[in-house]
Formats: sequence, structure tokens, C-alpha cells
Amino acid sequence: MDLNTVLQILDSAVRLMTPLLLACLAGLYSERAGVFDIGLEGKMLMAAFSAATVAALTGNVWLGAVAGLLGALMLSAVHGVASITFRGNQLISGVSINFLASGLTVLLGQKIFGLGGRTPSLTPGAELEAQVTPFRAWLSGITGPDGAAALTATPRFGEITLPFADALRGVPVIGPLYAEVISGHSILVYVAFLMVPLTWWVLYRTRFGLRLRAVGENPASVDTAGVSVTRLRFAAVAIAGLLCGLAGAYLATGLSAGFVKEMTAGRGFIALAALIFAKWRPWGALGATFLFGLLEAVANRYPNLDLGVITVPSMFMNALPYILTVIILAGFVGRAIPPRAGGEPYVKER
Amino acid sequence: EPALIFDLGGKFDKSFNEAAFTGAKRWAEETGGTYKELEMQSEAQREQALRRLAETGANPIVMTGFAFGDVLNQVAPDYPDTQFAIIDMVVEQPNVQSIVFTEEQGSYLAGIMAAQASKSGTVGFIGGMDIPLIHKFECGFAQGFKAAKADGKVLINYTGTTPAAWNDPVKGGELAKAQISQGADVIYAAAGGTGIGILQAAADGGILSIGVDSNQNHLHPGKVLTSMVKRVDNAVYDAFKNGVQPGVKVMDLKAEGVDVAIDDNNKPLITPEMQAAVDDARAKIASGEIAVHDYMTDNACPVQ
Amino acid sequence: MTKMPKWADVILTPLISLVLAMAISALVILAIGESPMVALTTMIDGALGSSYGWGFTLYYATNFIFTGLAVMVAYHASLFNIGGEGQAAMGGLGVALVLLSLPLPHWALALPAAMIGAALFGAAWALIPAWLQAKRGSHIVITTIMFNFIAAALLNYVLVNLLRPVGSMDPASARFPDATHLPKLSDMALALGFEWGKNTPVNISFFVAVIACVLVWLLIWRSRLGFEIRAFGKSEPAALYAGINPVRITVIAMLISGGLAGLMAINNVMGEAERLVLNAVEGAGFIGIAVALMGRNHPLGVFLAALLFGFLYQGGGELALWTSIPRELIIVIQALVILFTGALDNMVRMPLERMFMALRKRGA
Amino acid sequence: MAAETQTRGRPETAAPAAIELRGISKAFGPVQANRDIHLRVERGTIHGIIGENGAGKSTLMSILYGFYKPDAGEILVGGRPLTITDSQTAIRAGIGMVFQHFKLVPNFTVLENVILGVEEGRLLRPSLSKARGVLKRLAQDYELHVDPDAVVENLSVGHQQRVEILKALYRRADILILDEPTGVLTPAEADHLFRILEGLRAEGKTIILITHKLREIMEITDTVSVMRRGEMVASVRTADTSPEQLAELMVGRKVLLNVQKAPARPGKPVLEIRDLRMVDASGVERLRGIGLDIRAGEILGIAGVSGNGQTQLLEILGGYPEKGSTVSGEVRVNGAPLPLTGAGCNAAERRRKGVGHIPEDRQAEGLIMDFSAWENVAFGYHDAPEYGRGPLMDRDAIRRDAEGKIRRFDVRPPDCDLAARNFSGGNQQKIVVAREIERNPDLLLIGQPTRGVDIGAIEFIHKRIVELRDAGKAILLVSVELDEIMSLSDRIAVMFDGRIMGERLPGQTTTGELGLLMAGVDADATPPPKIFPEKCE
Ligand SMILES: Nc1ncnc2c1ncn2[C@@H]1O[C@H](COP(=O)(O)OP(=O)(O)OP(=O)(O)O)[C@@H](O)[C@H]1O
Ligand SMILES: Nc1ncnc2c1ncn2[C@@H]1O[C@H](COP(=O)(O)OP(=O)(O)OP(=O)(O)O)[C@@H](O)[C@H]1O
Ligand SMILES: [Mg+2]
Ligand SMILES: [Mg+2]
Repeated sequence: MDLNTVLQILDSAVRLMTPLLLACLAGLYSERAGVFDIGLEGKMLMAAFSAATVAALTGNVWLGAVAGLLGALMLSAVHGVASITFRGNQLISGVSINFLASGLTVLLGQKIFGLGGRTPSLTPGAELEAQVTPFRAWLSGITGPDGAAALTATPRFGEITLPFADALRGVPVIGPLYAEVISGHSILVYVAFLMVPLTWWVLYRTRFGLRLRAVGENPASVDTAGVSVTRLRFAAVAIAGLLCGLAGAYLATGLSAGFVKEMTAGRGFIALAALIFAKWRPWGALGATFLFGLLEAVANRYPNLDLGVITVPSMFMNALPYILTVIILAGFVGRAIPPRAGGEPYVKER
Repeated sequence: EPALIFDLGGKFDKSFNEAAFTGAKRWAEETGGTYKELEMQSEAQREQALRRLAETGANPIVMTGFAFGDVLNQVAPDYPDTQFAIIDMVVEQPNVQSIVFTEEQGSYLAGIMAAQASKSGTVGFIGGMDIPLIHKFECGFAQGFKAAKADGKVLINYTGTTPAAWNDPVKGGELAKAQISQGADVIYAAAGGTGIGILQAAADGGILSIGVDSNQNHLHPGKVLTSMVKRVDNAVYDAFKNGVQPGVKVMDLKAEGVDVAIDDNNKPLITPEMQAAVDDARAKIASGEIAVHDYMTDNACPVQ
Repeated sequence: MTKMPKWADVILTPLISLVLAMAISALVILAIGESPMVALTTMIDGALGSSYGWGFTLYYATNFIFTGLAVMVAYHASLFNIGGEGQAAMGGLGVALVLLSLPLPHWALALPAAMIGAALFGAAWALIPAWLQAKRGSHIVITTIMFNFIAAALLNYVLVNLLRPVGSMDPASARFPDATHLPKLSDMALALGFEWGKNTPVNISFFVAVIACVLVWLLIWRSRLGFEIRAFGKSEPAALYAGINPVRITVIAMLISGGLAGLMAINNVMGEAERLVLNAVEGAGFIGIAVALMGRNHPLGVFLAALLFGFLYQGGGELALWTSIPRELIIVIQALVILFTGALDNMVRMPLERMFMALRKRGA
Repeated sequence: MAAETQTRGRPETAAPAAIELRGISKAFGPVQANRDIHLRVERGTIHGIIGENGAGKSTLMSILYGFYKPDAGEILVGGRPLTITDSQTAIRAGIGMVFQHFKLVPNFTVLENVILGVEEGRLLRPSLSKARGVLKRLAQDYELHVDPDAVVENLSVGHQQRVEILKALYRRADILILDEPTGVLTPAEADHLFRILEGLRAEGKTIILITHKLREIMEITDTVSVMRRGEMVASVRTADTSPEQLAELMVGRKVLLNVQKAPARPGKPVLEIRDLRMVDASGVERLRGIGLDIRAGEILGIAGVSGNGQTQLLEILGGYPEKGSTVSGEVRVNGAPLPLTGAGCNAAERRRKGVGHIPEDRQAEGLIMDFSAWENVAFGYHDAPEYGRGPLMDRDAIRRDAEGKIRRFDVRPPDCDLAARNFSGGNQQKIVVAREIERNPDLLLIGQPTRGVDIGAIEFIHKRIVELRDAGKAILLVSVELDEIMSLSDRIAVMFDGRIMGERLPGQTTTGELGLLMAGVDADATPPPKIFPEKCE
């Protein structure tokens, strides 16, 4: 395996891990505050759908991203009301959110675009043009036709080439690593990676983080300190929504160009697994999701491993990331202790 | 009144269910007739749907997908007066027409075109699930490609093992990128909704892609080399219009059941040599001079 | 010393929640420009309006009973088994192997043999996650999720390469021998002299499921093992104090859970398809989670919740089959039902409790 | 702060009360926890509140602290009416509370726990450094030493309580409420706490102290109130009352405050322990060669500060040594050796061999809180043949049995179907005691039998333990209550740092001598070292 292959695999791993990382951090905020969240999948899906829909209707990916955030936030609100305000079962609420997103996205998508739940492809073309035209017409009333055209011309996140990427390419190892793996991703990838130190900082260096962690361990301690448990938990659940929103927006408007039904394809559950793997810690989340991304990238790269005697069937290679996860889990990780108050609604009076 | 039953993928699957839908729609538009249509919701409904349609007097009843084969075999004898047509599967009953396509032949042509278009000598194939039907595509494609470029290389990936494999454009895109990084400059996508991601990644990566089932050339004009079209629409249209003749109906190249799509969107990509090579192969296949091996006959492919 | 009478808690609360869920569903239907009334009548008619509808409703319910019970048993040991999907799939493999390899002359012999195969394969698929959880502390939620994927891959391989009859396009096993076909309820009805549920897939497995409910109830609430499972689920330190071996209970509970999930295969694989197809489980493993949680982890609750979901499945199927409403509507309705009856139940219960307290005060 | 309150001096009689409650009522669903409570606490005094389990003491104090909202009534702080909607209001009004069940975040450091909710700004760093300084000063002023960087879950209960007190002082509490603070403390720790409380009183702070221990009430409070079934039945000056009178007010009948027991008549040895050693999962040696004998018909009391290996000893004898630990040595019961590792080493096996066990922590180990009383009566003995045949349990048999036990042990309410969590602490303990004693074990292991239990129940439990001894059974009693050890035991062994420091006879020793042994000092050794280790783990 030469350096180039390694770099390509790493590059692919970075892309594959980004939605996992964002969703994993989303789960981290929520669960650190004591609210279990198996609805990551649904929130991501909803975000992917709303991001792609608005991007398709406006031709503006930023508006799409905002819509993605709102979409996920809406489901977060449902989760919050059910599991915080009404002290419902957090698992049930999560399950229902997954179903809700899975159904609503197709239902609404079919209603809006009539493409069987798909949104139009977000690449310039007739399909997209037809959708954007009314918005552009409306917009040109405000900004003039040129402004409108400019504002509706980027329906999708492009790749960003970081400074000096080409200049450094010549430097051995570091150069290609920088140019191939680090540079050339959508802005949301960088946002996701920045979220890791940011989350660490918020969690361990700020008042909000201290209270957040406390409310996930012993909400009564926060309550008796005169801080509202409800408000903290809602804040955490909202942050989880925003991060899922980013994850979904990345899936639909960064990695691919449009929404397809069920396009999250179980990534929310993998993110949940990564979260446990990471033992609910931000840097751990980075490591765990990178591992998942890497395993998938490797399996993608070597779909039919020819071992001479036998050729490993593609099904096995497809399942390899999952098999390795189990093995790693069995061998190295050991018991992961969740936040103590997790999963339990905070009840003062019965 | 004819009826059409879609398989679990649903009529908007960007694939052959959708093609069937197109055919039915065309029939309805042309004749002004009406037809019944059903989308499967679960495995258990197959029999239910067939019987219900038969009992309401629909005739003929056309269904898409091999998964109906088993059930149809049970149900058809109970409704001797009803004509059935099944696509992609052979069911031997006196009132059933089995419509099969020679995907390997269409894919062969796609392989020829890929070989012509490829500069690197490496092309890719990405299938949805690793099931026999998809191997049929894969094997035909490889044969065509190898026929034109004996020393070329075909990279092969399958997206997954769960139904999600047909609806994962992200994974499809990533697989395409992996193939691109290994040098592939034409990628053939036979993966349903996942294909959207593959075509997208190919367009983004500046290489060519080949669509499948329906004509997908328009998705990225100038960037989709061609589409291996499987004229399920024609089959449905035919069945609706002319009725059903029991027996096996092979929709091969000769019968225009499969072909590579060439239209305004990909015209500029088609060089005269390419066109000539395709025409030549098409003629030879039609005449039987070239026999494209069908994976299904022995579960093996002569070329790798 | 409760705040409201038990009947109110058990009947009134879920009923009102259900009505709320339906009301929101109606709004959704209106929003996509269809008529809620038509939708509702289509669903009720299609699922409950005829013996035919009932036949399907009960068929789906049978699947959900098995997977619901599976989730429930593990839940009592405080193990969250998300692996029902994979375990049920493997159960299907067990059924197929038994029926295709043993020359069983009659269904009465084939059923118990297939049940053993189904339960063994399902249980085996739960064993590894259970053992890893008990011994290595690997989180069972992750491992069971992973095992779902692995099961899908394995089944994909086995069906395409091993069990598929040569020349068949369909990645499915051969048909099981005719002698092993399970009696359908419609056949039984005919034998008793009346016509019921003709051409519906509901079969004798339904009664197996009902018996399973009773047995699980006995297990959990009446047996010493169940006592240990529940005690362990409530408190591990206390279980140790009482001499209950955590490893043993974890493994046993998961084996039972996996076995129950696997047993689902006698309904969908043996009873309905009569051969093994890819993705035969069709998400019933996940629905089982909702069924168990909504059924409050009690077999009777599981039974009722499974019926409700069977109704939604069949009614929704009919809706999608015969109207222009997309089938995803039914997923939304399911989601709302789960949400309101399962997670938002306190929204209904709290005001009800206040009402009953006030009534009592006035009465006193 | 200290200087300022110093100048204020003792309160005038005319000065407004620090706290005045008028007509406070509170119901939890159908339970009337507090009914029309009136209470007046003068500034600069220590006011005691006593009452049986479930009398409503904690509820009343939690209302004062803004944790619960009262249904009716009025609260005056310093003479001014105040609506306390949440704990923030209470804290701002100068009220601090140390809850019965600590409200600490177990995996936070002491500093983090102290600043939680009163951080200086959005960032933690300034708050932490400020708190570090303040904590140092408070530690000096009040002898409240704890390592500010220690993680709370690694601290002993005594130290955790200091953290709670520090939290209140850090928030400049003028009125300090302590809910059963001594329930988990050793006598020496309790003495230390009382010295601190006296110091605070001298500064003019007001203290409300809830306790079940009349000795403490008599020792330190200025005034005392008695609650019964949600009502305030009396408020008197401590000087004008007596323990007997208070006990009677509390329980509503006369209570014997001392254990009546005949001299022991020891028989053959039942439990023999030789050189028992145990190294825990993290490699720390917890037991360093324990040797003990208990004979039939005697009670051996083990005194010691908690955390010196008593828990490990009980767990090993009970058949469930900590996971990952290694145990060596020899233990015999009735002459037969007990397996200390492997398959034979489990709690069910021990029970079959006639070893009963009342665990230290009834809520975490002794009971399944969500199980009904009758199920808890079978808990641990659910395999017993009389509880059913084959794999099934005979509910009726168990219920009959449970009803008998509940009746004989006066568990209140006598409701078999009530979940364990809905009984008060004392009654929960009675269920455990009934279950274990009525099995008539040859050897009964008892850990902290009366922790947090009211005097009525204590009297009852003690009587039963003595009866069992008189029936010729061997009893190992572990308790941090020296009073309890002294009055129940026939022999006393003192444990320190995984060793038996020495054995004494109750009649021939003093609490002082035992206290020294508990601190690891042999009686003859020279100057007594600091009684409180800075860190217990
Ligand atoms: N959070 C709560 N929810 C419901 N009921 C409660 C709650 N807390 C207390 N109760 C009820 O209120 C009554 C008074 O309880 P409280 O804890 O105030 O008693 P206490 O005097 O502190 O008892 P103890 O001496 O055991 O600490 C109890 O009988 C209990 O049933
Ligand atoms: N959150 C709560 N919900 C319901 N009941 C409660 C709650 N907290 C306390 N109780 C009830 O209050 C009563 C007294 O409980 P409490 O916790 O004060 O026991 P306790 O005697 O203090 O035991 P211990 O001191 O050992 O903790 C019990 O009846 C208990 O059921
Ligand atoms: Mg209390
Ligand atoms: Mg108490």
C-alpha cells in the first residue's frame, strides 16, 4: 500500500466520519445533560431533507443549511417536550422521532417535488432551474436580477482548498497529507472538526459546561444550587439538534447533492455506538468516529479481498467495519459508564 | 382494465419500477385509458395484491421484480382467465408471460463505450446489493470492456447488504471517489437511488459515469457517458396495449429491450469511433456472432 | 394511596393519547391535501372491517408479538436489545435450514423442529453480544446494532451463494416442502365449517405467539428465574447480595430474548413466505422496541400494542394500496402513536390525575 | 463575613426571628407531608427538629430551601415575608442546606461542586481560583479540611458532608439547615461537626438540625421541635425537657432508650476467620490478615471508621467479594470451610449454609426498591423450597409468609403490596431485618442496622437482635455507632486499615479508648494523632 493510497483512504475517512462526528457530538451534549437520544438518525434525516429542500427551492445552500438546523431543531423540541417537560420515556421518544422523520421527509418531499420523496439534484440543471426560478423572480424584486442570480447560484457546499495546499504539495509526507487529506473539504467538515475542541472547551472550561455535566450526573445538585434543570436540559437538547442539523446538511448538500429517502442509512445509530465507544468525551468522539470512517473507507477500497486461496466475498467486506467494531469493543474498550442520571427524567415529587 | 404492481422499491425508485411507471403512463396518455396500480408495502402483501387485482377483474396484470415469481406461481393457476406478466423472472404457467431482459447485452455495449472513453484503462462498476441480478449487469459490462480493452481493469464495489444499500447516495459517492482515486475514469452505477450519488461524485470528480435502467443522461449533461436503458417501459406499454402472450418474452438487444441511450445530453461525448464500435457490437450480438455470457446460467463470469 | 384509579391509568390514559395521535395525524393528512375521514375509514375498513383485513392484521401482530416479547424480556434484565432485527433474520435461517434439510412428513412435526431451529439461531445471535456484555463490558446496545448489520451480510451471502436454487434470479431459498406448510387460520376456519380470512397469511403461529405471551408472563412474574431477571434488572449490587449471578442472568435473558425474536421466523418465513427471502424481517425487530415500550413491558401490553401496530401496518398498507396517499403516511401515524401513547403519556396523565384528586377531595 | 457577624452579637429578644414559618402545608399527591406547621427559630441559636421516619422533617426543610413549593403558608426570614420560589431565592436570603441525601456531583472535584450554581462568570477559571482561596480560609476558620481537588466520589461520607457544609458557607449562609448530618458519621466526626456548629453559633449564625439521636439534641441544641405525622406537636427549650419526654412526644408512647439484655452464654464457635486478606481490583490491599472467632450465642461488634475494610469483610463473608479482587485466608462456619473464590462462593450458597446478612446499604443491596414488600421478603431466599415448587414461585405461600413477618415486625403500613421505595427508611430496614432474622440463621452478619432509623424502630431492631443471640445464634455486628456497639455487643473488635486493632469487652472499655483504636492508635501509644485523616481513600 503506497502513500498515495493511504492518503486517499484517509481523505475518504475524513468525509465519511464527518456526519458521524457531528451526530456523535450532538448525542454527547444531550446525553451529558442526562437526556438519552436515539433519535439522532431521525434528526439528521430531517435536517438533510429540509436543507436539500430549501437549497433546491432557493438555490442558496446557506439558506438550506439554516433550514436544516431548523428541521432538526424542531424534532429536538419534540424530544425535549416529551422527555423533559412531560418526563416521558426518552427511548420511546427517540424511537418515535426516527419514525416521524422517516415518514415526514418522504411525505413532504412528495408533496413539494413529486419525485417520490427525492429532492431535485442540487447541481445546476433543468431540474433545479425549474424549482429556483420563482424564488429568483421574487428575489430580483428586492436585489435586482444580478443580485438574485448571484444569491441563488450556489445550491450546494463546494470544496474549500486551504491556503498553501498546492504550494506545500511538494513537501514530503506533510505536503500531500495537507493537500490531499486536510485541504479540499466542504466547510462543514472544518466546522465539525472545530466542534471537537470547542465542545471540550465548553464542557470543561465554562460555567455552562459545568452545569451541563452536573445535570447529567445529579440533577438534584443543580436544582438545589438554584439553577433550572429544565432549562439546562432544553439547552443541551437544542445544541444536539443544531449539531444534527449540521450533520444532515452536510449529508445532503455537502457530500451528496440532494435528498434521497432514508439517506442517513443508519448513520445515527453508528454515531450512537461511537458515542458509547468514546465514553461520552469529545476527543474520544473524534477518535471513535475516525475509526468508523477509516474502517468504512478501507472496506470501500478493498471490496474483494483476494487472499489467494479464497476471495473474501463482498458481503463480508461490507460487514467488516461492524465486525471489527465488535472485536475492538470486546478487546480494548471495556465498560463505558454513561452519565449517571442519563435516561431518567428528573422527578422531584411523585 | 390493466393493472401494474410495483415492487417494494416503489414507483419512484429511479430504477426499473419507475421505468414501468413511465410505460404505463405513456399508455394511459396515448390511449386515454385507465389502469390500476399498486405499490407493495411488505412481503406478505404480494399474494394479497395479486388476488385482489385478479378478483376485481383487472387484466392483464403486470408486475415488476423477481420477488413476485414465487407467489405468482402459486396464484396464477387460481385465476386461469386472467393474464399475468412478470418482469425479470421466468414463471412457467399457461396464463403467465415472463418478460426477461438481457441486461448483459446492454451492459456489454456500455462496457464497449467505457473502454472507448477511458483514458486510464481502468473503469469502475458499483452495484447495490450483491445479488445475482446485479452480477448480470456487472458481468456483461466487464465482458464488453475487456473485449475492447483486454488489458484494462474493472473495479467492482457493492454498496451494502441491507435494503439501505439501494438508498445510500453518500456511500455511493464515496465508493465512486474510492474508484476514482484508483484511477477509474468511467463508472457504471447499477444501484438504484444510490446511483444518484455515484453519478454526482463522478461529475464532481471530472470523470464519466454510466446510468442504469432509465435514461439518466440528463442528470449531469455532458458528464454521463450513457445509460444502459432497460426498456421496462416498453414492456409494460406493450403488455397494456397488445395484451399478454403466455411464454417467455426475451427483451434483448434485437427486440430493443436493452440498449445504451444516446441523446442530446451525451452526444458531444460520443466519438465516431465509439459510435462505430457500439454499432458493430450491436450488430454482432444481434446476429449471434458475439454471444454475451449470462451470469445467471452458471453463476460465473468468464472475465474478471 | 394512588393518585387515580388503576382503570383510568390503564385504559383512559392510552385511549386519550391515541385520540390525540389520531388528531395530529388527521392534520398531517389535511396538510398533504387528502381527506382524513377517507384515510381513517380506509384504514379501519382495510384492517378490521373484514375477516380478510383481520387476517393480515393478526399476521403482522404475530410478528410484533414475538419481537416485542424479545425486547421486553431483555428489558427486564435492564438490557436494551436493539438486535431483534438480526436475531429474527437468523431465526429465519434456522427455519430454512431445518425445513430444507430434514425430511419432515407433516407440519405437526415440522413446526416444533422449525421452532427449535428458529429459537436456536436467534438465541445464538444474541449470545455473543450477551457474553461480551457480561464478561467484557462491551455495551450491548452497540454490539446488537452491529450484529444486525452482520446478520444482514451473512444472510445475503448464504442466500445468494448457498441456499439459492441454481438458475434462480431471486436471492431466496427454495420453497419448503409442501408437507411442512403451516395451517392457515382460514384453513382451520374452513375445517370448522365457516369461511374466514380467505387468502390471508395469518397461521397457526399466531397461537404460538399467544402461548409465548403466557409463557413469558409466567417466566417473568411467576418463576424464580424471572424473579432473578427482574431483580438483576433493577439493581446489580442487590442481585449480587442475593446470590444472583450477573453473567448467568445476562446470558440467559439474552438467550431467551434472542430465541423469541428468532421464533418470529415461524410466522413470516415458515407460515407466510414458505421460503427464506432477503430482508424477510422487514423492520419488525425495530417495531418490537416500540411494541415493548408501549406495552409497558408486560406481555398483555405487548399483545395489545402488537395488535395496534398490526392494525396500523395493515390499515396503512391498504391506505397506500388503494388511495393516492403515499405509504409513508403510515410511518408518520405510527410515529405519532408511539410518541403520544409512549412518550407523551404524562401530558395526558397529569391533568387526569389532578382531575381525579379533585374529584376525590370533593367526594371526601 | 466572619468579622461582620461577630459584631452583631447575641440577638435581643425583641429582634425578629431568623426564620418564622406560618401555617405551612404540603401534600405529595394523597400524602399530607406537612400540615399547618408553625415554627419560630431565633437568630444565633441551634434549633433541633426530631420526629419519626416520614414525619415530614425533610419536606419542611426542603420547602424552606425552595426545593419544594408549599401548598399553603408563609415564610418570614429576618422578620420579612419572603416568597421562596426556588433554591436561588433561598440562597440569596442567606439560607443554606445540607440534605439528608447529599446533592453532590460524584465525579466532580470538591471545588467544582462548591462553585456549581454560584460561578463568578461565564468562564470557570476565575471562579475556581477564587473558590480555592475562600475554601482555604474557611478550612482554617472552621477546621473544615478537604482537598479541593479531590473527586467527591472518592471521599468518605464524612468528607462529603464537609463539602456540603463548605458549599453552604461559600454561599454565605446565615441560616444553615442540616438534615440528619450525623447519620453517616462516626462519633468522633460527629463531635467535630458539633464543634463547628458551636463555632458558627458563636458567630451569630442560625442552625437548624434534624436528627434521630436524642443525645445530640440534648448536647447541642438550644430549642427543639417535635414532628409527628406531618404536624408540629411541640416546640420547647432543650433545657426544659428530657430524652424520655422527647421520645414519648415523637412516638406517642413510652420508649426504652437502653437495650435490656442478659449476659451472654457463648457456646461452640460458629464463625472462625484466619488470616483473611483481600486485594481489590485496583490493587489496594483492603484486608490485611483478619482473625476473628464468634461463638454461638454471642454478638461480636466491630467498631471502626467506615472505609477501613468492614464493607469488604461483610461482602466476603456474605459470598460476594468485589469484582476483580483476590481473597485469601480461611473462613469456617460451623467447622466447615467456606469457599472464598470460584463457583461455591456466592451469596445464595452462604444462605443455604445458614449465614444471614443484613447489608450496610439497605436501599442499594438489601432491597429492590421497585419490588413490593412481599417480593422483598423472598429476596435472596427466592429459591427456598417453601416458596414454590420447581421453577415457579408460589405467590400465596410467599405472601402468607410476608404478611406474618410484616405483622411480627410491625412494618408500617402493613401493606404487602406496597413497593419498598414507598416505605420510610425505618420500615424498609424492618423488612430486611425480618427477612434475615426469621430465617433463623446460625450466623447473622449485620451492617449498620439502624443508620437513619428513628428511635422507635431502633428499639425494636435491637430487641430482635438480642433475641436471636439468646436463641444461641452467632452475630457479627458492624456499626459506626459507638453507642450501638457498646450497648449491643458482648465483645468488641476495632477495625482500622484492614486490621483488627484489638478486642475489648464492653464493660471494661470507654468510648475514648475505642475512639483511639479506631484511629489506629493502640491505647498505650503516645500522643493521639489527628483523628481525621485528610483523605480517607
Ligand atoms: N418527593 C416526594 N414525593 C412524594 N412523597 C414524598 C416525597 N418526599 C416525601 N414524601 C412523603 O412525605 C412524607 C414526609 O417525608 P419526609 O421525607 O419529609 O420525612 P422525614 O421526616 O424527613 O423522614 P426521615 O426521618 O425518614 O427522613 C413521607 O411520608 C413521604 O411519604
Ligand atoms: N422522591 C420520593 N418519591 C416518593 N416518595 C419519597 C421520595 N422521597 C422520599 N419518599 C418517601 O419518604 C419517606 C421517607 O423517605 P426517606 O428517604 O426520607 O427515608 P429515610 O427514612 O430518610 O431513609 P434513609 O434515611 O435511610 O434514607 C418514604 O416513605 C419514602 O417513600
Ligand atoms: Mg428525612
Ligand atoms: Mg431518614
